[in-house]
Amino acid sequence: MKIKLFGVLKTMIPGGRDLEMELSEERRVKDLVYSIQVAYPQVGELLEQKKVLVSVNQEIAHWDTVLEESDEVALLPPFAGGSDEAHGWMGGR
Amino acid sequence: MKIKLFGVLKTMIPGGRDLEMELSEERRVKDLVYSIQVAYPQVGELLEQKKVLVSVNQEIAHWDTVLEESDEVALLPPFAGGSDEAHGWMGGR
Amino acid sequence: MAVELEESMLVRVQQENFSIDEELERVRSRSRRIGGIAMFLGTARDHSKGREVSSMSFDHYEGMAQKKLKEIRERALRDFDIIEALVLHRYGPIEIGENIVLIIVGAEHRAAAFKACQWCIDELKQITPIWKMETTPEGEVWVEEHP
Amino acid sequence: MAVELEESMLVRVQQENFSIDEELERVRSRSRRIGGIAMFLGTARDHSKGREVSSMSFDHYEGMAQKKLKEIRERALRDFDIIEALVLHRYGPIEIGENIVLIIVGAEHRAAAFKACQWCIDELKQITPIWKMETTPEGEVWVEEHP
Repeated sequence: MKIKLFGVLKTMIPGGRDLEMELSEERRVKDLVYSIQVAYPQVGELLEQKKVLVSVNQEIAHWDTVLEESDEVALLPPFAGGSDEAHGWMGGR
Repeated sequence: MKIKLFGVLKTMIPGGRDLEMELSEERRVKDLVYSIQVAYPQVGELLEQKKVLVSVNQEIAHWDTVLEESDEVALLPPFAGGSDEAHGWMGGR
Repeated sequence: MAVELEESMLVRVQQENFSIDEELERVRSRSRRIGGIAMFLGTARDHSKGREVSSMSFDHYEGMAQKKLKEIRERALRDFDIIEALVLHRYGPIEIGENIVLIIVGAEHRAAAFKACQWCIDELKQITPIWKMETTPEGEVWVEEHP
Repeated sequence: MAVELEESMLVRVQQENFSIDEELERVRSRSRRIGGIAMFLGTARDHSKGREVSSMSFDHYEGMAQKKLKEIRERALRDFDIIEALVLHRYGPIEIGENIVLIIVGAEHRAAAFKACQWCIDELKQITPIWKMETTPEGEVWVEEHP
């Protein structure tokens, strides 16, 4: 299953724009998160801390959301639209 | 002494833009107001109710402000700059 | 001299219409520290308190009106954490839909810009000697602000 | 069809710069009842949290970003006493001083216009999948909003 990456995550995962993950038997978001934790511990940590959220079909997902092969899944670092009052984020805070 | 008129006052006093008043011995704003009350009772009423204010040299004056011949004096109805939230005023409310 | 000229353009009472992009440029060109710009534009509505309005006209006290708008800009610059402010009001006849008044406030952050912008228009209505006459089906009516 | 097209212009994520006068026209042309228009324009500042910034670039989630901006407009129209709202955000590389984000809200009265405008930009920062990378003397830094 293809997982879209944005912002700082593109620089944290070798390869860039997308992440290819095998969808396990257990098809919930938390299972996907577990697989990511194994493969990319640094990203897994951010997911654990809810500093990176998972979206399914362009809506923020819960960890119990069930995934289908056809779902559009993405990992979203903290948003920073607009202009003012933002601060630097190295991905590790 | 010439007194500038604005807004609705231009239509309430025959003649239009300015009012010519004799400055009495007593040279305070309240004496001027008294003279206006005698000559134009309708405007005098509005001054009494503070619905019309007196300005001297482009600042709102107190009734005890002392007037000089050279002062710039004006009668100011309620302001209504901008666009929204205004309501009709017939000068008599 | 150039600075004074520039500043005089930031506070104006004029008959002509204005372009928001042009006025905005005056504010934003003052500093590269500006990150948030709050604006208020007042336009001529086609009705007022249930009455239809077909057109309107503004009377102003030449000299005192400019002086009060200048005071508003200076107090805004002093009392809020902002970088620049522009205050502009038209006078004379104005058609429905046209621009009447413009406030632009530039700040580093948006909260201060919004606060100052709203303060400026509230204060303008309180202290600026400008009067509005609306043409309605019942004739010409001078209006006043709500208390 | 024409109405849909018009509405799609009121919520956009685009790379190109925009003219405030043009965007304003889209809002004001919707109703002659509009008397107060509140706007917010976010521009690219030359520093951020004490760091110098020489340029910036925005990444966005195509599709979801548009969807969230659409939600913001619709909720603003539902929850505030306003007539129209426009929400626009740029992506890609942006030079210092350039426009980033624009909110325009038209209402009969200014209080509702200001409230809705401020709500829109606050909400945009909360829920819209857009990310900012700043180029600083220490290199490229991804930024996040204050909590």
